[in-house]
Amino acid sequence: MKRSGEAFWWALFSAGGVMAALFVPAFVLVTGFLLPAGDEAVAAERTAQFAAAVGWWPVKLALLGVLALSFVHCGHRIRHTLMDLGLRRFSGLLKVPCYGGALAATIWAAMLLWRI
Amino acid sequence: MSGQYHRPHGWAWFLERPGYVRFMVREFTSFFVAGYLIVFLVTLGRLGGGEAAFAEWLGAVSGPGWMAAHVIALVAAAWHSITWFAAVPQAMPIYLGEKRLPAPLAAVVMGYGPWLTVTAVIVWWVLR
Amino acid sequence: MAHGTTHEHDVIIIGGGGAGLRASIAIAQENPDFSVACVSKVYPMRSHTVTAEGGAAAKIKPNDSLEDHIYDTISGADWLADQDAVEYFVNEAPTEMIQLEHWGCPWSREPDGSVAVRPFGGMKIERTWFAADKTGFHMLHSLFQTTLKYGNIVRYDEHFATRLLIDGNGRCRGCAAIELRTGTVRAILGKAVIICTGGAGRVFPFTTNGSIKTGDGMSMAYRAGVALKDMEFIQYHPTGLPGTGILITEASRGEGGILVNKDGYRYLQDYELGEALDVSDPRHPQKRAMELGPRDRLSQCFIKERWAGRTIETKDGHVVHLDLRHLGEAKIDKKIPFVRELSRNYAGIDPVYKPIPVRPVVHYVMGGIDVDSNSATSVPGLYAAGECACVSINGANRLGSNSLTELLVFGAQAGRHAARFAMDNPDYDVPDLEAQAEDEGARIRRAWFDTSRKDGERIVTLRTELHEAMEDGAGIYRNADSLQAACETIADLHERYRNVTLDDHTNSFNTELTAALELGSLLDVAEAMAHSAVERTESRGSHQRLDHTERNDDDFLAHSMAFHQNDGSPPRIEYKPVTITKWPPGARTYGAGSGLKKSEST
Amino acid sequence: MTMSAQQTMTIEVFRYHPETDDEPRFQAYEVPYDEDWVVLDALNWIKDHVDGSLTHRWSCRMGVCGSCGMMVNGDPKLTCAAFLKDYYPRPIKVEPLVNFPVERDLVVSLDGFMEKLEAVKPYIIRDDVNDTSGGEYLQSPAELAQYKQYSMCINCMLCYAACPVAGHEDEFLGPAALALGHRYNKDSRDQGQSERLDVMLVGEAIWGCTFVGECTVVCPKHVDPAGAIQQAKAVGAQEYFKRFVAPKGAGV
Repeated sequence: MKRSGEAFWWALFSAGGVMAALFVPAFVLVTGFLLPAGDEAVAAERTAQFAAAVGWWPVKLALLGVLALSFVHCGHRIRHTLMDLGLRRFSGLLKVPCYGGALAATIWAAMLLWRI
Repeated sequence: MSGQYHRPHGWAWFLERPGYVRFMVREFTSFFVAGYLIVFLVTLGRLGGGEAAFAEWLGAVSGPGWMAAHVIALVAAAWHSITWFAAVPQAMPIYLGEKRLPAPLAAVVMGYGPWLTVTAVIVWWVLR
Repeated sequence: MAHGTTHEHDVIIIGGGGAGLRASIAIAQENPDFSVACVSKVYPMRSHTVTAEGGAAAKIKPNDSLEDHIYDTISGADWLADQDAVEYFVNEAPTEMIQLEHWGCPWSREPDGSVAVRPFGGMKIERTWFAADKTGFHMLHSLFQTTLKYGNIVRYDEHFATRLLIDGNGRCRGCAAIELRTGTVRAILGKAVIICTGGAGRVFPFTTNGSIKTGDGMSMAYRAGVALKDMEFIQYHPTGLPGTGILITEASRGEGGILVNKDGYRYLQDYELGEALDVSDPRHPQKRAMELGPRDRLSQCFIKERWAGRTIETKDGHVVHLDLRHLGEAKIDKKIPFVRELSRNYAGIDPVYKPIPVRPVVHYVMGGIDVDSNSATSVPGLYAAGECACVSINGANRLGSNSLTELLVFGAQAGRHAARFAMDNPDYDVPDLEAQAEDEGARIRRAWFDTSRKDGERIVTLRTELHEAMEDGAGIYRNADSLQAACETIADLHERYRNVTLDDHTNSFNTELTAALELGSLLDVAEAMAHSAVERTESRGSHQRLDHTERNDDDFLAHSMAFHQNDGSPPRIEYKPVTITKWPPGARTYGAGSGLKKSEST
Repeated sequence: MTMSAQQTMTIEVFRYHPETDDEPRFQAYEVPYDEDWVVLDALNWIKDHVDGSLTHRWSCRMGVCGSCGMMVNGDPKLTCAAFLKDYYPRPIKVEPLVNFPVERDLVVSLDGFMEKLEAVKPYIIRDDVNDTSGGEYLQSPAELAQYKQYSMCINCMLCYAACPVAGHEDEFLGPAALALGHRYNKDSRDQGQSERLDVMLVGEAIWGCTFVGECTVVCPKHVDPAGAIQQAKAVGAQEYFKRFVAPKGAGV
């Protein structure tokens, strides 16, 4: 039997797990709480700050990497959770929405970052 | 005469042990993290759409519904981080000679420490 | 019992412990065309080798010598060991141990990467290889996992062998065995047979031995006409946990643990075992002295302390204390972690903070199936190795950490010789052997599945009475009366054994049936033990007679040989001279400066 | 002490006989309560004194032979290490290990496990393994420490009973077998990693594991199979990407 290609997805899953663990809580804090909070002046100042940061191309690239890996991480984990929940028979089929979704989200993210 | 007995597997196996429930909770963080990241993409999109679009978006986000959603996202994301880094010493043992770095210490060095630092730096950057 | 299909191989090994597995590999390796059957009543990794803790002896370090290992073994055996066999054993030991190292055994190591050794009781120099304090476990699993490499080793797991099959020319050609899953009696045939079924500690109530150690192989050989040799020599290990009999390894004393009585006094110094050096003295623990005296002596000292009223009374009987506290937590966790785990779980004692209560416990049967140094029995084609066999290298008292090495050396030896026999004697008559196996199935069915028989006795009743008889009659100290009483009880139990009835008359996994068959083995072995002990009117090693307290080399520098009598009468006991080559019998002294080679002989 | 004065407790035992039963049932026994007793002692007492047909495996009764694993109140346990006093006075329910076919009563089939164990090639692989002439292979204490923990497995199979993947996915080699495969991969004396990975990295053999982690929780010998499996996956991933850096056939 041939070694499975799962190693590839697992590696991305792991890297994505690290990325999501390191960054996502901070992202939630920023976009969910810090930016919307406060009066207009504060919000404007923080928005400018945020826009400046995200607009800088090294940050864009890094952000794209974090997002791409995190999406694969989620896709992989969702796929395996669904398998553990009884969809084991469809393990191959599940790759399409799970990894395909991660790929689509990554392309979307690239387009959005490009526009900033 | 019926030979070996095979016990049936219930679909609700994940309720059978507390550890399984914890496992499922951990795995389900990925649904919330994925959901949040889509919202994050929307946020980036609005940012790309100009100041007015972004301000409007922020206005919407500060509403109670979105606020609640972000609280849930924060809890899920933090739980992902906590469980992920707790497992790192198992998956990546560090040996100093014949001694293995104790798991709690390894988790702090390789996980919780960097995580809290990254979070603090990002928050500081926005707040400063 | 349904009659099963016949299975044919080249060599049949009964028993899947250390010796059986080593023999399997020896054959599989040297005769790749041979098919080796390993028949075992449990899965190999459940075999009792798994519980051995402290280590296995072999000369490996430059400060040690083969000569010293030989001398320690022979003097430890109180000169009842055959010296040619001991020499062979000691010479082969290093190679066998290195081989096992190559097969993956995780030996504890020195900083330079060489294997580490520790001292054991009765040794002039430290030579015990160890894998922390789970040496037997690691050895067994390394051997078992290595057998998985060989496609020509066919395992018959959970097959309970009940009878040896002997062809018309008197050669052993296989066994009848119950496949536990189905209850089918199978004929497993081969050109030679090796018995590696381990010891029989379960003859006694208080033992380190697991439930499987019921002497089945000894009994099978005994009933096939092979003598059981030196069966009166039963080793009590001085440090078992009260209640359960779980072993606290001798390595705990090798690492510096001390034994104290109820006054906190190191009582061994009162029994010619040397000087009680302070535990902080760099010379502690001294080899061949005090706590590193031989097992028989230490167990006897316990009884004398008990007679003197200086032991500690607990609800599980009298104990003394094994004190490890001065070793410190780090050393205990590194060198003897299993001791800590066992003490905590089964005695509720953490040896880092409290001394462990211990008492002598039946541990090892020095005697066994009579074999020569080629591991061959008197029945052509039948070999034996391991605790079930008596070569003899263990004599009247086995040196701690020789038994694991013995499994390897004589397991391999038996394998090679059985394979040679198989090559030289290839032909046998299948239908005749099949008929014997069929017969055996019918015998078992008649004896145990007769549902018309009601209100017989329970297995446990007889087993308990056997235990009492052996403990009272054939314990650490015996005399003519106690042993005679044991012989009579055993004879009576043999009678009543026919009257035992089972609750379970079904085929699949009938462990009540196997327990009944095991009880039969125990009775056979106990009979040989008690009768051999009555006849040996001297004290030597582990056989201590209160009515004959001295060693008597004139009459008893000889192996006892118990032969089974088919008419139900007591075994016939004969004697075979001990082979003495270079080490004439001497005084067995321990303590400082003891064991100084041949010069000390009386 | 008379039986009536003796404290007792109830043991409910899973009973199934392949010759007569289609479905299992539970049978309750009153056993004497002794605070030193383990569940195995109670089972042995029942077999000796009450019902000789009760069927279970055991041997060493000191937690190292791995025979007596059963479900005790739903938890996979070595019954020789599960003390009655930790349950008394509530009843104890004893069942065979889950995720295994039941042969009879508390006895499960090891066939699948043995095949999986054999599959991972749990032995030293190198050319000179049977040549002892050069003395022992050197291995530093630090090298020993790399795999020692994973060599402690007693094959009691509690980890399979705790693993939902082992229960649902036949291809999955399972915690103990994978940990042992990893144990040999990490052994400095071994040269067989590639052969083993050819088995471990196939299909769901290792990838079925979703790191539930309960194998490690129930392991009586602290082997941490869950950790071993994640490490083995990481090795597998490294090897996967190495192929692109140094493709096969591109030199040694």
